[in-house]
Amino acid sequence: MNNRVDPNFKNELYKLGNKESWNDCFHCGNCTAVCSLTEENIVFPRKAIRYMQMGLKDKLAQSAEPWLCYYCGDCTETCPRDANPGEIMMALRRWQTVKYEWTGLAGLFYKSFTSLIVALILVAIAILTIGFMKDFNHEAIMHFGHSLEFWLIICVFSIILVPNIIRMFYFTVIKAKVKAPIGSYIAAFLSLFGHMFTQIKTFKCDKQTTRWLIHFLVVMGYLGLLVITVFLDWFGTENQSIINLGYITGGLVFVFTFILMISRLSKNRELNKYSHSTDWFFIIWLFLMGLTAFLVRLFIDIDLLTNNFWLYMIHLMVITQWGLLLVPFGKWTHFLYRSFAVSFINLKKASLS
Amino acid sequence: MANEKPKLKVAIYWGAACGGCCVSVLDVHEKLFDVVAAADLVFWPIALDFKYKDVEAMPDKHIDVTLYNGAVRNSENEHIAKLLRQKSKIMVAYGSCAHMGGIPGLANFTTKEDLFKRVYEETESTVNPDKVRPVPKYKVPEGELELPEFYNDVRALDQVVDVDYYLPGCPPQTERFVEVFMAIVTGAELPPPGSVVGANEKTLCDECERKQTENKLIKEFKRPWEIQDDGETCFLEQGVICMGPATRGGCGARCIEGNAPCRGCYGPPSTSPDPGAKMMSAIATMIDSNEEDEITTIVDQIADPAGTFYRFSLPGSIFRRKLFEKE
Amino acid sequence: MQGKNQTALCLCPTQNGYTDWVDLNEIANYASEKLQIKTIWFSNDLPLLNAEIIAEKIKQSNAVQIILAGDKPGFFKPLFSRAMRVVGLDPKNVKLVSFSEYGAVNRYHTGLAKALVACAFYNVPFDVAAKQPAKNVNPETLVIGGGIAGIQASLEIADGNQKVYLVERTGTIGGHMAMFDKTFPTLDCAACILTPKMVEIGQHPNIDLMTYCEVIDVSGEPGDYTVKIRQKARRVNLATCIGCGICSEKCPPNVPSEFDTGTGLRKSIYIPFPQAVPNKYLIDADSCTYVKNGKCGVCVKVCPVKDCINLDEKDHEVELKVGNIVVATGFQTFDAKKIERYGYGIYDNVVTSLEFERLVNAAGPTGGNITIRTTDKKGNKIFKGDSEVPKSYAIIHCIGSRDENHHKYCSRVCCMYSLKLAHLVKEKLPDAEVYEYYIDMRAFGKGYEEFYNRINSEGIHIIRGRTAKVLDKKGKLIVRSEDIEADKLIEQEVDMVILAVGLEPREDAKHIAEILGLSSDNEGWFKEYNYANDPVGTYNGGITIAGVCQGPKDIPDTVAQASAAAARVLQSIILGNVGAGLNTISPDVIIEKAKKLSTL
Amino acid sequence: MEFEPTIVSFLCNWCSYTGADLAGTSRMKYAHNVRVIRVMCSGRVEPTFVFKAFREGADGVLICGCHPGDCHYHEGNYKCLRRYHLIKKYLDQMGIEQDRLRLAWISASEGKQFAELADEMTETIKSLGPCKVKNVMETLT
Amino acid sequence: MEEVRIGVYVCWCGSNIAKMVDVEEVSREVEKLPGVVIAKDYKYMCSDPGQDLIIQDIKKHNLNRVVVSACSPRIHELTFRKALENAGLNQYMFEMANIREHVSWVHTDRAEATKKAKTLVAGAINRVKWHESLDKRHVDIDPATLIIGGGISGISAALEIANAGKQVYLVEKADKIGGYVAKLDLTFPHMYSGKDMIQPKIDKVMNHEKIEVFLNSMIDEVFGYVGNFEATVKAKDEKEIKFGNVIVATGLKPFDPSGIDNYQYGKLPDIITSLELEEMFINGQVTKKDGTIPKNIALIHCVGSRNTNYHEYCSRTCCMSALKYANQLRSALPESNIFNIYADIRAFGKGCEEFYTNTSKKNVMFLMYDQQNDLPKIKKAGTGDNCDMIIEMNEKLSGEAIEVPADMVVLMVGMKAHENAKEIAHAVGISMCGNEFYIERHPKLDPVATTTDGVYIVGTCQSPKDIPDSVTQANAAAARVLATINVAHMEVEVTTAVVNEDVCCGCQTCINVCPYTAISYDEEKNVSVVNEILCKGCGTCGSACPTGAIRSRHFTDEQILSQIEGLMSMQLQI
Repeated sequence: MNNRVDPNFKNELYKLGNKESWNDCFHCGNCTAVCSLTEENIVFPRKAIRYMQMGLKDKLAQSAEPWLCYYCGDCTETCPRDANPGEIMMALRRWQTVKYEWTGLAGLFYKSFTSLIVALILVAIAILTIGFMKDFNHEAIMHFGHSLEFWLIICVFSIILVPNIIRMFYFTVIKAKVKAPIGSYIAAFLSLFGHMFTQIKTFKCDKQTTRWLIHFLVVMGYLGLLVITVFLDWFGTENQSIINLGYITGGLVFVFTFILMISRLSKNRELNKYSHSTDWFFIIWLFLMGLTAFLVRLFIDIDLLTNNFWLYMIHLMVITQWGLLLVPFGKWTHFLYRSFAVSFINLKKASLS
Repeated sequence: MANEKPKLKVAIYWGAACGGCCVSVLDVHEKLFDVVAAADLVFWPIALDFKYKDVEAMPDKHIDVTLYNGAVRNSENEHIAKLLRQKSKIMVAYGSCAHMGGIPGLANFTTKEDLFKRVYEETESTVNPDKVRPVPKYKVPEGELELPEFYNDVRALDQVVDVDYYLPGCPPQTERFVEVFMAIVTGAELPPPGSVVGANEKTLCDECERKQTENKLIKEFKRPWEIQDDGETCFLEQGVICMGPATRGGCGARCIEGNAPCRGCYGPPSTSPDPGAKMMSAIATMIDSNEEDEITTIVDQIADPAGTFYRFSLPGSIFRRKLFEKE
Repeated sequence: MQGKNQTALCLCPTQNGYTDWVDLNEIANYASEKLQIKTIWFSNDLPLLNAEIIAEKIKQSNAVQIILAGDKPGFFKPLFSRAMRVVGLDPKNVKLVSFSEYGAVNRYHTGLAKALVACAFYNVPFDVAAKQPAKNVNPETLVIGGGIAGIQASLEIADGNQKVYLVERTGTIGGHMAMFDKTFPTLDCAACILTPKMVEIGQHPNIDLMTYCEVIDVSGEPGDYTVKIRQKARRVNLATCIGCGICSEKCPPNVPSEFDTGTGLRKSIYIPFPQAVPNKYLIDADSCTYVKNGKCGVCVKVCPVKDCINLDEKDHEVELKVGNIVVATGFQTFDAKKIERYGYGIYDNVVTSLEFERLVNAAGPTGGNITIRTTDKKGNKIFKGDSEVPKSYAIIHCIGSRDENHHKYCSRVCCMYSLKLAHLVKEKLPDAEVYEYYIDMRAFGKGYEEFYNRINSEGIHIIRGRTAKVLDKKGKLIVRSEDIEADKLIEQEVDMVILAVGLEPREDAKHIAEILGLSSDNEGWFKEYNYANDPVGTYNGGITIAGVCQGPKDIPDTVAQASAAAARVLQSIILGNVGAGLNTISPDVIIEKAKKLSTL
Repeated sequence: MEFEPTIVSFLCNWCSYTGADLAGTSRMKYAHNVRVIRVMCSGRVEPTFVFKAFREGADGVLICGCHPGDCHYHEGNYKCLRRYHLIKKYLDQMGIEQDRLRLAWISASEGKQFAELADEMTETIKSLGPCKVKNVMETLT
Repeated sequence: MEEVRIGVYVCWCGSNIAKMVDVEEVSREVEKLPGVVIAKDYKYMCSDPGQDLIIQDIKKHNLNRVVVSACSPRIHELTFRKALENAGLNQYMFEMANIREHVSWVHTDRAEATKKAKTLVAGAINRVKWHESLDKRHVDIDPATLIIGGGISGISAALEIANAGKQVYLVEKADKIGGYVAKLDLTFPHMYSGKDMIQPKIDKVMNHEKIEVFLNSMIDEVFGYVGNFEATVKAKDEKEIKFGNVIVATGLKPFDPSGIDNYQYGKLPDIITSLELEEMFINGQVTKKDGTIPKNIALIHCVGSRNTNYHEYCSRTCCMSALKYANQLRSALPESNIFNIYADIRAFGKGCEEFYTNTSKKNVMFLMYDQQNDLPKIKKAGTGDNCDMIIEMNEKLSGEAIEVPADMVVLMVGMKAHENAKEIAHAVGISMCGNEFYIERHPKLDPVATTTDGVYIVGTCQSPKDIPDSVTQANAAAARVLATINVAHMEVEVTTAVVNEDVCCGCQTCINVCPYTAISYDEEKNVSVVNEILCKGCGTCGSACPTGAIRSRHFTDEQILSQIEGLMSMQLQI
């Protein structure tokens, strides 16, 4: 029975976010209207909250709208019932991440802090084991590390992320009965990358410029770092401009993630008030990644790495944990889903017009 | 008994009227003996051969009672009315026409000109290619012929001369006439001049046999033939306009007994300054609607308010006649 | 009958997170020591999700009766009733003692709370035990506030042949109601029904009307209060002013009219509105040129009555002795500027409902023409009858009400007056488009639902969805809302936005409460003696409350309450005495009395 | 000299008379042609009054009552409304322009509306010219 | 008729009138009119010297009628009437011509204004000739009060009055007093105990020395008028009682939902009304008919309310009751799923919105439906459904057609007028709205009085309302009663209608016209009779009377017609 209401559905969701205010919404529609990103036929957060409250799982799985939310906090600040729609949207995104993710690991990690810790430790042990097997040979391990990164990306992408995106497409477009003309698919596809890298939509949010800038710089730093380490072999290259670029991107990543961490701790703004454990993992690992990469290259440049090889081991551990656990099953996917959601929503709009 | 007193001198005149009033006098049947015993008829053109000059010859106030029936329509009516007034002690406006203008008074809805046009030119049976009309003076070889002047307006008697008593009805109930007459004859104390006699102070409903309730709410006005009359329910409660509540009783509810609503020939009670206005007000109040559109629809069902509420009384009403542009 | 040791007491801590709440431990001590209750639980120690376990506990305690005491313990009662049932006991023996029912809401009221528990324990109704000794009453009554509530209460008492002093802060009685155009749901004009009452007040031999006065101090005791009143300098002699208005014609300054909520201007010497009672002029010292700098005095020169205007008049104090006081101080509307998103104070044509009320009023500044706001030469933002007429309107409900960020409560009247305003717009401008945005349509009163249905059929767009913001787009206003039933977001372009502002306690309500010793609730509304049982009494003997100062309500409810307050006053006058008031009676006295009356 | 009509008006005590008073207290200016007769309720106004006014030389008659639903006596104004329509029909039959009689709802706050109504009615009657009832009646033969 | 001697006084009102009206000319001209003995103008007629002038003239010139031409009679008619009284003249021998509000303040042409002023004064002079002395009349008020209905409203009103030491007769149809409130376990929004609230009041009423309670009793008909009513209480023994005021508090009747097909009430076992649920709470167990505990409980709001097929009005209390039940259910059955199926939540009372907010925090699912056009449908569940019933509905906040599982459905039935409402209305002579609730005298300013003086309506017989609102109304009516009792007599309108029995023909047209049922038909005399105590003097009957038998005192035909004549005669003279 897919249209049967289910009051217990919320219980499932409680683990994905702050549950205090989940029943409070009385559906005035303020959140939808105050949000600068809503459009005539693209309404959220209220609608998604409604599905959540009523336990209409299918409907929730079919809506890509939660991904359009950048959690600026306007809705929560102005909510007349303190129902915290922003946070509910965040939780719903987590739920959707779990829903799209086919292995079930995402769900496990989101709901169980312990399992994530265990997995992280297991990965760390695996890296240590490999290091041990390679006699902690610094050249061999760095070489191994480099190709591990490469294959990790390929595998995670093809085995986890691509199927998940396809699942997302299945839920939000096919099951939601979005029937868009072919031309709009192309347009949607083209718009995808722009959104992915710039998150240009954030600009429509009021008073969000700084936040966008930080976010943009982190994304740019992260992607830059990815390209530079994996494809341009930052740790191996002698090309000074690549090296410099690496420093910049690495620096961007850890400096700005640090700033983000501080603001999350201070909870000075609505969007910072509630942090799920996975938020912290994401941001800490990003920070560690940037910082360790930066330090590794620095140590290479000042010839300290050989004596401080543990640094690279840590970096490799962080990077593997990141690539193997946090990217496919954690908040990183938001980056992907969000971009695709914009395209899928465009399809929806095209089908409605 | 009556013989012991000098007989009353009585005059009866017929103005603009149908003659019914005179007939009503004749209708006294065997009471005629009492009447004749008590009175000398000194002037009664319909029944006895008196000339105007006979009247003119009488000294002033020679006649005890004049019963003037009919409205004042032309110069002759007016002249005789004034003449009789001069010669009479008591002037009685006898019947609806003298009282309020009566049926002839309905001519006040039109003008002399239109009447003449219709009568002398337009009626289906008229052949008058030269459009000849009556004129007051017409020269013939034998001399000048004189016709009374036909007035533009019909007037009630009291609009021409002072009237002492009104004896309403179209025609007045004979019994009422006899009562009044005998009262005068017996020298009973007369009501103050200007009174209506031979009719009740209360209106017709008081003597009406039909059942009266407070249920006078009208959603639709009906003509008498449009209802299934049970003979018992008040006409107004059946949506038929009945002038009963605003018309003096005394007629014996003749029309009602004939299952026809009252038309108002006995005229309004003394408390009514205008013969139709009170009834109009009452009837409108009975309309069972507060919605303007519905009210107008219901009002429109009264085809001819003026004719309905002033059937016998137009000249005696506040407005007396219809206004025309050229006036 | 339950013996003493067969009673279990369950104490329920506050659920509202009051920090300074009644001291439950003290009550627990009291119960165990003085009442010798053996079984005392704290509700938060109990498994409140399981009736069976509670039943087990009841069984263990041997109790046959349970007293649930604390902050609204009724919320737990069904559970305990069920548990009693499980044990096989009569669920009717679960007794409730709600501290807040009689205003025990903080630490200082612990004694009162004890008394409440004791009364329940001794099975004596609290009202019986707490019956205060009667005091002789002065038959004269003070009514504070000249709005409809004060008017009604005054007339009611005065018609009972008793003397009333009606004290009004402004220059005229009438209050908010006088400002309204029509009243829902019958749409009769407020002035038509109110002004006769006002005139009646002005002419009533038993009413001493004191306008432009403020109560500054109340002392004494129930039945015998001494009230100090500041008679603000009116500067016009009430007795001799003939209300001709020549002074006003010649008065130079123009200032925003309070009566017109600033939508129009008035002079410094003015009459609040043409039908004011008393229909006499007064001088507003704040704007009077003479009062400010000693120059002018034109009004004195043109006044046809000798010595009528005295520009140097000073405030003075008057003292009254009264037996009863009716408080009917009313409300103020929510300041829409507090919610910037709606653009009030930023965009000219965002108006409050009260301003709009004046705007549609035939006696208002525009003569009933709805127009846009303009700026006059002196920079006053006012409405003029010949300005442009807006063609489309948005009416936004719940401004400041039902909002955790502002007022949590529902203001009770806004839905209905908004519908009324929509109707008035449509009546004046049949071609106008009117959009109404609401959360829940609260058309609850007599004839209200019918009114709602009627308005709904008049071609007004009634949209479920709270407007979140009003934006400016080239002079037009954009109202952004979700249309929940149509499942879409709408950005409606309109010419004028009407904010249905809620009601809130007057700024000085707290001050008045202090003067009179009244309790207020969290929001600042005056606390009634008992929510359901006695909505007009207070904890102070001889002081009753009426109208919106007790909580938002519409006109009929206000009038009913005002009459109810008058009933209390008349009752005490007829009896010749008045109860002393709960706050003057010691909890120990109540407990003693309960003990004495107890059948245990 | 321009024709200055005389308009007799019947105002109910509770709404319309108060409204007319408000026009005064608000110093609104309007045509001087309206002469007011106060009745307690428009429901008191009956055809006789209207006819009498015309008969005595009024050029127009104005009746004002509370707005529908507002009547101080519940429904008096509806009774007036019913009569009004019948009177109008009768006037028409009697050759008197229907526009010479007018029924309007004026509430106690509608001083302005009353002033406007007075002006409007005066204009209407001016355009109709003098009412001839009185003259005609006095010269009947 | 005595000789008419009129004094006319034209006020300057400072310059208010004098500026635009030549007051001296006015007084000069009108002095010439027949009947006028003296005409004067004065600066301020309303001032004490002005009034003295009138009083002196009345004595000196033996005036028997006075016309003051000044401001609006709405302002100073009473002032001058008092002056006449002081001079020993009946106060109704006075007429005012309003030459300020209707002349000087609204016109700009002084000549025309003066002319108009003269006509108005002439009208007043002509009118006042027909004025007659009217004497203020009083009726005595019997201090006892009859209260019909012993629910919370009746009880509250009874106590309020009896506590002032005045006799009350309380007539209750049932065998005990307390009404519906006595059947409530808890009250919203504070969850206070209903029983604790009303029981002390019941005890007080039953033992009050000033209250005589008649149980199992009815009132057949109330005779008389304000201050002087009498009736027979029908019980086992009949008893005649006399009283001055009546408070009707007949209360409500719950809506019977069996007529709504969609809801299957009476057809499926665990569909109950709110009152049945209330009883379960009082008995401490909420169970299905089979004795088991329901897992899914749905509360459907607006049953029989806000729907033109049943009752268009809102029953005002059901939303809050439903929220209360949600709280009670949450407490009694912590594991249950609770669904509130509603249309609009109407939590308008003090503390009610907060109650709604708190309730929604208790894991209660709120589902919105269209109460007018699209009622939920209850059907029996299938075997695999894991519940007893399925409610099919279109949920408005999500736009989805959904199914709601239910093991128990509670129908929040609305309020109807009491079944005896009609009889009682007849008995005491009050009227009802279309839906059998009683009509108040004025919906805003007089919500407890009726058009029948001395008869008040309180509580849910007037319209649905909650406990505090009912209690408030009850107390309000008590105020009115106490005030009249305290004064002991009541002034009644003197400008009433009166029937001339010599003319009245008994057509009864007037009877329906009167909004105050002041006119009755005397069958014996065949005339209508005006009860002058009930009459408010609107004059509508006078205008409806086809015979002219009804005179509206102080607004008689003669007075008004003469005023018209006066207005117009002066007009032509000028």
